[in-house]
Amino acid sequence: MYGKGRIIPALILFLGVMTSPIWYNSGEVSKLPKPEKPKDYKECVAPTQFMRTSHMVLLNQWRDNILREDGARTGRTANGTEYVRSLQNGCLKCHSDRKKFCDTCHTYASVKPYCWDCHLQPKEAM
Amino acid sequence: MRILNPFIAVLALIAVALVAAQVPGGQVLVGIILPYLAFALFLGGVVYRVLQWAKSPVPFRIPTTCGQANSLPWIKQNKIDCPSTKLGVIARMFLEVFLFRSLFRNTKAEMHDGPKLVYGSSKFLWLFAILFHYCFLVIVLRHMRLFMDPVPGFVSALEFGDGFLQIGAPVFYQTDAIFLGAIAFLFLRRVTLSNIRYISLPADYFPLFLIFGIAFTGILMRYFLRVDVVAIKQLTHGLATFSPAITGQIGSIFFIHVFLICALMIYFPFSKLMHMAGIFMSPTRNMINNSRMVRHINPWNDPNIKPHSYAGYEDEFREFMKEGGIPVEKE
Amino acid sequence: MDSKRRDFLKIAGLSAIAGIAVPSAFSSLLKGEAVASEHGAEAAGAAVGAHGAAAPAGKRLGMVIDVKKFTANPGLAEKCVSICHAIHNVPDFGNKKDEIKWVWVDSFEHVFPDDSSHYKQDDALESMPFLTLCNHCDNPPCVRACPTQATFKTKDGVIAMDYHRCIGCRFCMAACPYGARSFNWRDPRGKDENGRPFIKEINPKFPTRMRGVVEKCNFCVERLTIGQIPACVEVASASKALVFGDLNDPASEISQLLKTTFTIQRKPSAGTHPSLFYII
Amino acid sequence: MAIIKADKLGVSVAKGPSLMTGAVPKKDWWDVPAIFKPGNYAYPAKKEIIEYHTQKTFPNHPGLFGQPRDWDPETDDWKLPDGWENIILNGLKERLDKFRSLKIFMDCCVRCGACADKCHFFLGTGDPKNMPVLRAELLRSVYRNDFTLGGKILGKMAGGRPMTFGVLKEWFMYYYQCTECRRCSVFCPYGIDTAEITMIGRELLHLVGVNINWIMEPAANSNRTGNHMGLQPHTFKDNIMYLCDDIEEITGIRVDPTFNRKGAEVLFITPSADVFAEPGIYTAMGYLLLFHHIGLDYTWSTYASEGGNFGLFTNNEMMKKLNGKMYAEAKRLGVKWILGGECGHMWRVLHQYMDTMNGPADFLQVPTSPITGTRFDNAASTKMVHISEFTADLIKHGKLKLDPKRNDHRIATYHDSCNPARAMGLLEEPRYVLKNVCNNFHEMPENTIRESTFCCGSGTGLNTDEIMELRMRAGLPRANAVKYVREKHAVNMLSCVCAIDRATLTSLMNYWNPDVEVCGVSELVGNALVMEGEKERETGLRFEPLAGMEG
Amino acid sequence: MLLQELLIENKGEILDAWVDQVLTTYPSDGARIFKKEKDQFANPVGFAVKSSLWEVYGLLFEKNEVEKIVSALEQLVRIRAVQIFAPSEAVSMAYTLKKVVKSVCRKEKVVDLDGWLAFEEKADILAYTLFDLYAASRERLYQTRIAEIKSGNNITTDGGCPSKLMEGNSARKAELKTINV
Repeated sequence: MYGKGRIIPALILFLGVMTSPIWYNSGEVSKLPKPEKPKDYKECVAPTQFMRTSHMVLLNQWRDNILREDGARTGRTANGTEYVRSLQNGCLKCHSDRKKFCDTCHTYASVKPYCWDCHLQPKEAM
Repeated sequence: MRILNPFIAVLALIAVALVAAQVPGGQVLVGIILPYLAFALFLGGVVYRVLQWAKSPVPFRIPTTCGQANSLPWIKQNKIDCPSTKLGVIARMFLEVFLFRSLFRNTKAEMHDGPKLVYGSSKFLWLFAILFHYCFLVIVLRHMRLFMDPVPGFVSALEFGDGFLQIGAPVFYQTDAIFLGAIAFLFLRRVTLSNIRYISLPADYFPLFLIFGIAFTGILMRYFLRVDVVAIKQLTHGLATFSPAITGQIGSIFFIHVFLICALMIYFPFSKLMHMAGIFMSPTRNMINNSRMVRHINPWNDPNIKPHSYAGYEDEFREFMKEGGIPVEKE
Repeated sequence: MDSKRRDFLKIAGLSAIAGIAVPSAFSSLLKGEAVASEHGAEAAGAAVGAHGAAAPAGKRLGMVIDVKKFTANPGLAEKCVSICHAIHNVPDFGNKKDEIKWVWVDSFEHVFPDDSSHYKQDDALESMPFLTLCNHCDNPPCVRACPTQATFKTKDGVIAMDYHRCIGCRFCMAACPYGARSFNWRDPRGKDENGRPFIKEINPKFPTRMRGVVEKCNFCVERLTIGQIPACVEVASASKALVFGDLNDPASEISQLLKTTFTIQRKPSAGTHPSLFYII
Repeated sequence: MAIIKADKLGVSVAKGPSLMTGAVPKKDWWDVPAIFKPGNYAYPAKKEIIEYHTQKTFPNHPGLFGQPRDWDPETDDWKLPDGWENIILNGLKERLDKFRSLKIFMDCCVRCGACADKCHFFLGTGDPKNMPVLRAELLRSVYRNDFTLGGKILGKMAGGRPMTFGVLKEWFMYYYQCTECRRCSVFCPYGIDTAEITMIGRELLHLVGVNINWIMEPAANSNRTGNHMGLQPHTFKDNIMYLCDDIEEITGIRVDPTFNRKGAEVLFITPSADVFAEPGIYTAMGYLLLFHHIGLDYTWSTYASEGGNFGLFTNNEMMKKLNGKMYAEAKRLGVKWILGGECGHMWRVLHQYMDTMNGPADFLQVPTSPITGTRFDNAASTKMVHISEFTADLIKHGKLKLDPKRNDHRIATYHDSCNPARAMGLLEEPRYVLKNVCNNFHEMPENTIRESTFCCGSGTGLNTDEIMELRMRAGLPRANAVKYVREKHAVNMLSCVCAIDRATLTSLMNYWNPDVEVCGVSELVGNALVMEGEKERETGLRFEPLAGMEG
Repeated sequence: MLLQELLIENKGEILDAWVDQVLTTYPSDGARIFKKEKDQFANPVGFAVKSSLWEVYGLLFEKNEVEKIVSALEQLVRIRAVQIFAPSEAVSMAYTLKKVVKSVCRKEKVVDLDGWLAFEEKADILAYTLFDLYAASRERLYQTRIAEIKSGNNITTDGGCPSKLMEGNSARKAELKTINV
């Protein structure tokens, strides 16, 4: 083998970079996020699995529907409970603690929503 | 056929993944066993190929000099394109690897009225090649959020920068669009330019289709079909911590995505994609142009090859030399 | 972080917009909006001085501002402003340059610069408090200027904004002839040098804005949908200084009032067809 | 003679090989056979020449040049040795183990096509297999088939091809339609150098006895007589003495060069074409005048009388063997350092191979100009200096008395010869010299000079007249660039620092730009040198009248 | 309709057919790509043919500047003279043009004897010019060859370049001169 002096370190560097997630985690299995569910309410506006994957789409739909298409401000769940189609005045009614609900998963998956740039949470101190 | 066959191959891969995601145990196979296997083959394959290259010596110092060499002190040397020091080579390699300097230099020959051949600068290949590669890099780095916990700052920063325009929810990444655009350009270029089409092989289309498939399924997964990111991170992070588990509901699209990535990783070391490592080892680029200053050693230099000896020469022509008044060794 | 994004967009605005504006203009063409606005322009040419000449179709919310009644009730105008700004979380940055205003009080020459010569003789005008706000024009130039359709006209004729979409290019501000739009140069949720928050008391039911977006009066659409009238109108209801209603409904109070009373509008020559009318 | 109907005219000719007319065929490239016709290939080496090489040049390296025989490329019987496919494959394996460059160049190409329109052969012929990527693919396909996992499993799907006679024919055609000029390598994102591939391709062809005479015979001559022209010592000397006579006639000065003189300070080696062939001889007159002017203590050698190295066009063994004479002679004569004349591929060998192959030259000293005292540290190890570096240094120090007006009848441009430009980095020195000896100098268009220079189209032993048409096609890009400056600046002199260029550009200009002449830079130096005690000059070194000096 | 009008009105059609047919003289494989190729570069030769023929057509039938056709054709013929063509094939463009114009005449039912005679005269000028240029190019090529030999560049042995001595194209047939080894 020729050029060992440069090739071997380069290969080690390559392997190191490629496997860096393994070293970074150093085998520690992190805890799964456990969002705190509202105690007083049993039912969300849509099934849990749908909310897990698509809540952001729903929020966007509400916004466009209400603002631009003059859609209804309220909706009904499968069981007929009325709810307000609004993040600030609807969702946060039940999920009143953003940190314990939203942020658990969002931090885990490193998704930074920009909702909170404008919208307010009940408990948030300015 | 050169285009169709690789296309069918990629479709077949997708079909296999789709089936595998449905059958019992298939998800474990595609989601856990295959990624480990593919990653091991990728790493092992790349290292193996590089070591194979390294087994051969670089017998001669053959840099391509693209500028004025180091010569008389008052002549301005092009220290990067014709480096005479290690530092120059590092600069040259840096520009080559990170900015695709040689492609940037690209010109296009055109026949103009006359007819006259003219040469204009042609930067499109460079532009799309660099967009393609950098988008690929950003996308790969962004995916680190699924493999690392807590997510490192640079990954978040990258994600933020990439979602700068804040279009849609989940936020739309510019790199996704640019990446698809660049792949499309590289593909269309191969198909529409007759001489490029002529030189292209199935091995050129296959990775393009494969990478397109990966990007496409990824975009589909993020923006349209939607999957449970937390469940996915549990699996991917599990992979990185050797404790993988498939618990949540993960859509088939994810398994197609993963399957194609595995295919790419396995294909990588055995294909032209090895240019990733090869670019560092190209002797015309990574050598110092100092062969007149420092002797370069060729390990297989054959000392038995000697020139036709002067003695033999003189023996043959001695009489002529003497007649011509040229000094000889033996009278 | 996000404010940096807006800053960037502010700088890169022109170039980015050039790309977006064309398709958005194109799509509005497709939807027939351009036809509507052309029609509006024609109507504007034909109907200068004739208020609300547009053909009645659907709802068109409007407001009559009786300046005399404000003169008669000193402090009323200021009340209107403060209630509006309080419920909409409008920040007070403490200086004129950065000022954010949805509703404000101004002098006659500022509100009616074209017409000042006609009324110059009437000294009383000088001291009258002219309450003014977004005109919610029937032919809104700001909507046409917006490259991202963040500003749009609702079915009821309200010129509304979707702050999510605003990229802070401020084309709408340039387009608005009434200065009814303000730009957040600073973070509305921030504090001044003395640690005083720009929004004194946050209304938790209404979102704030962020740095780098434009904002303006929304005719209290959030109140209208739950059956309330705009906050300012509610404040002035006792004195009937503000009359709010559907201009397209001949039976509405506002329509009746407009039929019987002489009103003027701001810059009618601009052809924007404001929905605000002043009784002087 | 039968009367031909008018519409038969123009289509009456048998279907020629499409590639040679510049067509892109619709068939896949591997389905288009190479067809040899008179004029599209150079003649194979004569049996005697190969016998000479196997018996005399390399008696201890059997098999290097295959079986000596007479054969005809146009037939389908090339009289290849039995099992020639294995000879090639074994040869390829050996070379893969010897050259990392080959392995990397085989593996890394992504067929991006950046090189496609960089090759003068492609631009001139339009033949797609002259795109560097396909030229390499001819070898690469065989490599993939037999040396890569993908090729072994997938075969044709992975772009592999078994080594067949058809492939061999393609190799012979296209590795002798590449002048190893390295222009493609400049633009390749991985620095893939087709020259390297062509060199390996030619080495492999040699193993089965496929070669061309125009390389093998000069190589034989170089080995035996010291120079490729086969000039024997006395002829070599006589020729130079004729040039001295001419110099005396023109300048009134008698220069007196020495030959094989021991104890000289400098050994001067230049391509032998400079001693024998037009217009190289004028360049040689330039050297003679220059050395006389500065009183250099130098000697010519009849034993190492060739700068050019036809081994570069053959194989590594031959290159080393022919090159070895330079150091051997320098050692025998006891000179301090070696000065090299104007030559292209000679300098590629001297710069990139000589020291590695035949060094270290520790019996020599770091070259120091005896006139200016400049130490040429850039040649500290090879101890060999380029005449342009040497002359530029003299001019810079004001050691030459020059009258550039004597070149006023020349409007010059400069052709960067491929090898000094792209394998050495010699770009500014000749330009500096030119600008000092010549009042009218104009550059050709930017993308055709310096590292982007276009080859003359006849390098690497392809300067033989049986392929004259091919050479004219290959030189078209260079001729076009000259045409441009000829029309724009009335350029009438194409200067260069390469012996092959001087020979072949002359023909190229003759065909495409008839009123442009070709010269070495040193000829213009010789013209401009004001010699001590000279008579009034009325003509240049070509006996051509000087502008404004007629009387 | 007069032929002259036809030549101008149907210029595009005629030229396309002409270029097409001239390129068809390239053996079948190549012609297809040439015709399709829009990119000026991808085939320099194909483009050279096209641009030259368009220019010539304009000079002959539109501007009546017959004297300029030499310069319009020079480079094209020079290229064709070093490609592998039989002489008749290399200069066949004038006849191809006649053929094309004839078929267009037939299609458009144009009968115009005077016009045809005038056209034919021009086409003949084209043919002569092509022939002259071709002959001149070949002559120049051979002069170049001779000059090269005279200059000494070809001499590789003391007996002159042996490859020169080879008759025909085969080394086997060559009369070989043994060099003294």
